[in-house]
Amino acid sequence: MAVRVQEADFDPGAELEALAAGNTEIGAVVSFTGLVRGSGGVETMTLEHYPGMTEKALEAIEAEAHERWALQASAIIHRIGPMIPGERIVFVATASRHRGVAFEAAEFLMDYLKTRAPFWKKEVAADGTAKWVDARESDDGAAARWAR
Amino acid sequence: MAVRVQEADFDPGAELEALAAGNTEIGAVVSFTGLVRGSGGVETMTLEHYPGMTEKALEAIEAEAHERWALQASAIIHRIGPMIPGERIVFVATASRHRGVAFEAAEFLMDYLKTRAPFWKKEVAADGTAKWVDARESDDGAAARWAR
Amino acid sequence: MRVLYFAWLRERIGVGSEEVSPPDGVATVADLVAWLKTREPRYAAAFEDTAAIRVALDQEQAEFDDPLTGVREVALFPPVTGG
Amino acid sequence: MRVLYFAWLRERIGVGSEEVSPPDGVATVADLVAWLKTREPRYAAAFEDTAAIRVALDQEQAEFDDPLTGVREVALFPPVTGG
Repeated sequence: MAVRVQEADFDPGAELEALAAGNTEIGAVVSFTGLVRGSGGVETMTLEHYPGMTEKALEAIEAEAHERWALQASAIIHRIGPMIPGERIVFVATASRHRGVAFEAAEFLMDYLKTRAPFWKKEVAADGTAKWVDARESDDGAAARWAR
Repeated sequence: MAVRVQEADFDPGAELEALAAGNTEIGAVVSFTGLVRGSGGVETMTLEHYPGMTEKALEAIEAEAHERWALQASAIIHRIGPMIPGERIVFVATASRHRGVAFEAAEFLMDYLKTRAPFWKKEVAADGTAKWVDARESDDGAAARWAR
Repeated sequence: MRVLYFAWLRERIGVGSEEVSPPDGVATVADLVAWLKTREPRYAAAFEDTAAIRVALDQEQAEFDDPLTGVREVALFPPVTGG
Repeated sequence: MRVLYFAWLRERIGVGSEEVSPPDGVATVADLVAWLKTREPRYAAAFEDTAAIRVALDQEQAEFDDPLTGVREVALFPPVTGG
């Protein structure tokens, strides 16, 4: 288990390599990488967060995934600060014996991260217009399917 | 769209990088990496395939995923020949605007690959015992959920 | 008690955090927000639609009717949009 | 007509591929397998449980009752286990 909140970019290949290293019980590794989209004329995207709570929230989400599924390993990385279209924002990865578990747990991590981790996106367009991104109802719906 | 069948290992990080390069419509990239598990005393795993049909089958599976989902890009890599526990066997990746589509399409690719692409696994244990891996009913079940 | 504001709530109120001493009778998050709204027009404007506001108490997700007893840090913010 | 065998079917039959000239009356995949079984004991043994055998005609997934008309390459193999 590992959670990181950082301004710097990260290397998905190195993260995937580290996740599975030395554990030959792992048969399946799933990763999700979120990128800044350039649609709507977005020039920069800034990620604000709640220092202190962010790490706790991500650790709680990760711990819940390990309670629900037989995971061999997992990782969550979320960047903060300014980014441009094409840049990586977020990365989650899960490792398990079989693929069904790895896929489900990775979706769960993203759905919960999207609705429970204190991050806020602000987009600035080429003309200087700034706009806080609205929460998507579809994200609430995606998170609700894991309720129990 | 890209399909490769090869003896050589591959670099998931480089594949992910190439998948999303230059397309800022992509907001979500999902990858699956399958590894050789060492459970049951497996010392080597050999992948046999049907040259000629393999590539066609993988291309058909990938084309069907693009028909069903709005994908910006995808990749399938499958290794053949002998491998040891911990080595990468297979890689699929999908890229789309939103994460739901990328996750679903990646699961679809794996479920169809597992049941429709002509590969066969043979395990050799430390004591020299060789055994062809049996098809798993759960793989048929996973593939069946995409029927339409 | 320290109160933190994030995203557009922080921008509208003009500060990211402040120490406040609410009067007796402010027992829940809802009470606190109602009291903040009485302080200055910018608070009233920022909290106009409380349905759009989420809260954390001592860095744990919470609800508007949760009590403030023993709480040292209250964070108020719009729905999260990371990932 | 070329017939290909894979995995344990290849091992049991002892060859990976061969040219065969089935007699008139061999119209479907099922007919072909039935005819192969009459050739030698190793074929009869390999095809003992045809429920465990899959087929591709000219490199496309097919069924046992599909006709062989115009087919140049028949592949017989156990259920696939890649991925």
